[in-house]
Amino acid sequence: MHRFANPTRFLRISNAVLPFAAIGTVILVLLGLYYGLWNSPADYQQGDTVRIMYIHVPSAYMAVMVYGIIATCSASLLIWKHPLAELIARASAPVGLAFTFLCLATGSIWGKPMWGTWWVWDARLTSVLIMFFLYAGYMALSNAFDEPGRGNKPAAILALVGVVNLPIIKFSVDWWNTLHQPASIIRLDGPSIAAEMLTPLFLMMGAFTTFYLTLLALRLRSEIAAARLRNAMMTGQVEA
Amino acid sequence: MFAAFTAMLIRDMRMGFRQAADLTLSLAFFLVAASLFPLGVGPDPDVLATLSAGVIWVLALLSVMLSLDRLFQSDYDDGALELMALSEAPLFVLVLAKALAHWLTTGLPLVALAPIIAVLLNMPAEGFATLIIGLLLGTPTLSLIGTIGAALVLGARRASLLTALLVLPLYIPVLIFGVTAVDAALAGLAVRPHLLLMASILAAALPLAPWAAAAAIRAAFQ
Amino acid sequence: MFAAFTAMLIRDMRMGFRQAADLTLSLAFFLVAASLFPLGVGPDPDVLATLSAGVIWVLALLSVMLSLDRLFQSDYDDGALELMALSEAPLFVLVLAKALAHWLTTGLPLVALAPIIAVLLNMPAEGFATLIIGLLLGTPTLSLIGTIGAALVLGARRASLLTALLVLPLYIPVLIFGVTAVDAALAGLAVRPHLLLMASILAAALPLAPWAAAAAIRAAFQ
Amino acid sequence: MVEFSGKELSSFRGGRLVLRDLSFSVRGGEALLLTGPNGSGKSTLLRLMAGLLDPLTGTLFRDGVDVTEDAEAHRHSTYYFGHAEAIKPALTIREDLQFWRGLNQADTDLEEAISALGLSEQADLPGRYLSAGQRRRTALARLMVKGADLWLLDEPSVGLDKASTKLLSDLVKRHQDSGGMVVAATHVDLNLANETVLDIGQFAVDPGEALSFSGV
Amino acid sequence: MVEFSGKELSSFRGGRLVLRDLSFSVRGGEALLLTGPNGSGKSTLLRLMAGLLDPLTGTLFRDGVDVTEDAEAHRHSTYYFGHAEAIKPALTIREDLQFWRGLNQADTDLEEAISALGLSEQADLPGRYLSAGQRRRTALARLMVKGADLWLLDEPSVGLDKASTKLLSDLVKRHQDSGGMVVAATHVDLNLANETVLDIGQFAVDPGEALSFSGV
Ligand code: HEM
Ligand SMILES: Nc1ncnc2c1ncn2[C@@H]1O[C@H](COP(=O)(O)OP(=O)(O)OP(=O)(O)O)[C@@H](O)[C@H]1O
Ligand SMILES: Nc1ncnc2c1ncn2[C@@H]1O[C@H](COP(=O)(O)OP(=O)(O)OP(=O)(O)O)[C@@H](O)[C@H]1O
Ligand SMILES: [Mg+2]
Ligand SMILES: [Mg+2]
Repeated sequence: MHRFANPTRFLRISNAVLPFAAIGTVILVLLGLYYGLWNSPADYQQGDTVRIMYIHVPSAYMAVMVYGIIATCSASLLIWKHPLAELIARASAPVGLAFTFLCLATGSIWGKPMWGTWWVWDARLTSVLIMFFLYAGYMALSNAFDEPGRGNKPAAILALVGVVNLPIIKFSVDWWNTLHQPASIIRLDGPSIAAEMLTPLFLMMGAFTTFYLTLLALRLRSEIAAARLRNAMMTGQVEA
Repeated sequence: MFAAFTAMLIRDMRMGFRQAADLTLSLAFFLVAASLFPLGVGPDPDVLATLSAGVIWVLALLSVMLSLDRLFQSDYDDGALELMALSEAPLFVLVLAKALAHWLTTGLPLVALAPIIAVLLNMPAEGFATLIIGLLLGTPTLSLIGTIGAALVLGARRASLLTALLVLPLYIPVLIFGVTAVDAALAGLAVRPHLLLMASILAAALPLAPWAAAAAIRAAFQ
Repeated sequence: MFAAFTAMLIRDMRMGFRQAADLTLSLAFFLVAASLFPLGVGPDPDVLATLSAGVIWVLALLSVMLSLDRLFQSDYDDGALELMALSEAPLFVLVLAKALAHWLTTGLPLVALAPIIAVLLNMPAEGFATLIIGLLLGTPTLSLIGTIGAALVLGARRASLLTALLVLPLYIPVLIFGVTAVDAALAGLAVRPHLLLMASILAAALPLAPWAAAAAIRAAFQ
Repeated sequence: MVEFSGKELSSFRGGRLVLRDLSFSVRGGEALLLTGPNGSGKSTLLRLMAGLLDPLTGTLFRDGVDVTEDAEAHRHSTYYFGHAEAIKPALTIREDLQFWRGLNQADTDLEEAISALGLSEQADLPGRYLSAGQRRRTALARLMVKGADLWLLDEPSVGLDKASTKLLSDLVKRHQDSGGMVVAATHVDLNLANETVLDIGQFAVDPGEALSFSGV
Repeated sequence: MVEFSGKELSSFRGGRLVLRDLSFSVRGGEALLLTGPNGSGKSTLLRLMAGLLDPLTGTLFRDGVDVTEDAEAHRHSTYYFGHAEAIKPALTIREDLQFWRGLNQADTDLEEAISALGLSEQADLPGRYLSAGQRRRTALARLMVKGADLWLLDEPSVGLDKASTKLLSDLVKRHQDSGGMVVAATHVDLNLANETVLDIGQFAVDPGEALSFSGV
């Protein structure tokens, strides 16, 4: 009856992770800001606006990654009915939505000086916008039912449908000639960015990741508490 | 299997035509909404021309979306959907048939109306062919993707709004390629790549959408 | 009488909005639908500005039509409408309450969100006031006229369908005045005439629409 | 002494004549049972009585006066309980009853009505979660939140368990004792007090013959 | 000899436990009657059996094998007759039956099914014009256009007149004689052949107790 698999072990793990993640976030952010704002050159053509990159790129990566996590969890929920998958997915959604928004915001702030406009409807930007709507739809759908767990399956299906969007986001810059930067970090022939820029970039990426882990652990606590309560009552009844 | 498909198709078409209310409403929306834009933009024909493709496509999207709840809702309410899920025919096939019926009663009429609107928004004649072909390739995709949205919201609060929220983002690629194709035609550029992209989206939606919709329907009985 | 009115209002509102979260749903819906237009016609700010009024009024029409069928149909199908017609309260009053509930759940959210959308479509600030007032005057009319159409299709006989379609053109003047009013404001012309016209349409619809709808409902039971 | 009666009623439905020259009469405290095979016209007659349908020919009288003269008054003092239960998936039983009470400007005690029909546990469940019988009982509870002296019940006992059926007949009895009138269509025995049976079958136009009308 | 059985079934609905540790078994030719007060869980159990609901715990077996192993096959050989009749206002009875026959790839003679349920006169009436019993009978006629060896009937006799009720029990008898299995929920006596009664009431979680959940 692993639908009621008591997630204590998982909870213990996440509780163990929590402090490290939290502290790690603080340290990495401080380091990242230091390198990003002081200890890195201004771009030879972009000037200081390039520093937006240290927020923009990590948030973009996180937005994409978190969606990937949600999709994976959704799959395992539909196939193996794994209870934790459902919890993780639901806990991740708002965080992912926030990262996507951050990516869009920083992006358009950066776009103003670079492209002379807040927004262009090119493939990269549009596909990210779609992801933003998908996040929103996912959350709306999973809360749209009167019955507690009823929204999980539909939401999971939606998340899987939305996966087709990920490759578009990732490769849009290569498939279509867009205003947007082509991949300059994850490349077969190695990064094409000045090393001094890479350091803060990676620091910030680390910071964002640990930040996500922190939020996840916190949210899971409450989610699991609620689920536990429900399960305890149900199983209690079943055995009674 | 094929028998089931045709049975489903015939039945939905029959019902569509007999209680044509919502069917015609979505078409009426298309016309009424389109007639608003010449006003807003003012008489300048060139401005209108540049907009026409976009306006037509957006309105097509919206009016298809207007008729989505017709897909499963009533069958869900009166228990027919349960019986379908329990029938010999795979739900997948039935969803496909429903999508086809929906397209024949919604998408196709839109394609037929499009030229009228195009003239209304004085789109240059070079664009027509591409517009029509684009709609012919695009609207079936809209119906297919629509089945997912319509199935996901069964039993939900404010279903119609939710459907829109879920479906419209997924419609965006169709919209973009449809419009760019027409613009390319107007600019005298090659349209085949755009149309091929739309065709491939349709090809992808054909198996995926019914599968997802069927899964969603089963979930709705819980 | 008034008790019945409020009872009806509360009940329909309850069914419309089960909780506050549903308002954010409306927001999301309007944002998605609105963002389709720039996707379609391109990001050019000037173009969008010229379209903005039309777009917002199309959204108004859309949101009204999205929920119209739900206005009477479900109550008709499950027998609630009969009981209402047999209740102590005059049907006229109940229709009025339903129309108000419909407006509060569809029209009003749009009015509240219109400024945001207007900004996104960078409509010049001079247009805002007129847009809002226009929506405040126009969307109730749309809901009221909608009741007639929704009531006429209940019988689902051919004739009633046609008459229901005849209702749709009644929307057009409201929409046209709504759009032209904003354009006038942007062009720095007088807007009062347009708004007065809209107000008078509303004044006319307020008594007529519920009366017609009530008659249509009684006919639907035959 | 109140009375509700009808003379030479005929009804034309779905392109065919359903009832022909039917007359009836109920007095305060009496119950009129409509019986007859499926499709014989019981529901049709009840809808005529409720004023939802206009008869093709014939008239309905309240205490001798044509009801069409004051349709309002007739509606106010009539409760029609049809095949459809009008349960809203989204509304809880309590919300539903509140609504109908408001609509009928009655001031009945809801809790009383709810407990009278044994719905106390479900009172706050949305209609979506109700079982067939619970839906039916909710519809019956509405009888109590509208003070009407004429009850028109269309197969009221359908879907009810034994306890609730008993409960129903008690309800009806109480209504009769307080001088109310009842007309009920049924296929099963409802064992009400001083009931007179009216077999619709004899007024029904047998479909074979009726089909010839459908050309009309 | 076919058999359909379930072990320790429990079901969780609307935020509360409805059935607990229920087991049953039907053999070919047998009929299992589900009785119990409203809201005790009869329909829920039937929906579990049909595979429309997943049980919270427990398993269903066909001839000893878990039905979830071949859900398709189970569905194909099961007919579920619920509270909802799935009658379309716009479709005539004949069109409706044609549709369901096509869906189930059966090749039954429609006219036979139609006349067997005494619907010959209404066969070409749109569903909108059907009386309660006629709707019910149309739904029953679908039994005959799907060849299933397990029938799940939820209060099948509701709304039927005496003749049709008789007709129903004949239908069921014929099905049983040909080795079919029947599970029927009912509040009235259906007098079927070799029937065993299963009182759901005893497995139902009494709402008072159950309500404590709905908070979750
Ligand atoms: C709203 C507008 C924008 C959006 C939605 C957006 C979105 C994204 C996304 C999703 C990524 C990560 C792609 C991946 O995961 O590989 C990314 C990366 C990046 N973006 Fe943006 N972006 C926007 C504007 C800009 C602007 C204006 C610039 C600078 C001119 C910019 C420069 C970059 C760079 C340098 C990267 C890293 C490229 C890589 O190494 O993959 N972005 N952006
Ligand atoms: N809305 C309608 N429009 C047209 N004809 C109808 C309508 N409803 C019923 N009929 C026809 O009128 C006849 C009588 O229907 P009615 O519902 O009164 O029968 P009934 O006695 O209530 O049967 P049951 O016992 O099945 O409820 C039926 O033959 C039916 O075909
Ligand atoms: N769709 C649903 N969602 C949640 N709970 C439900 C649902 N349907 C029924 N219930 C609850 O489950 C319980 C059992 O319902 P069920 O319909 O099985 O009862 P039943 O035995 O069929 O009663 P009846 O004789 O009235 O049909 C009821 O108390 C009801 O509140
Ligand atoms: Mg009847
Ligand atoms: Mg039941």
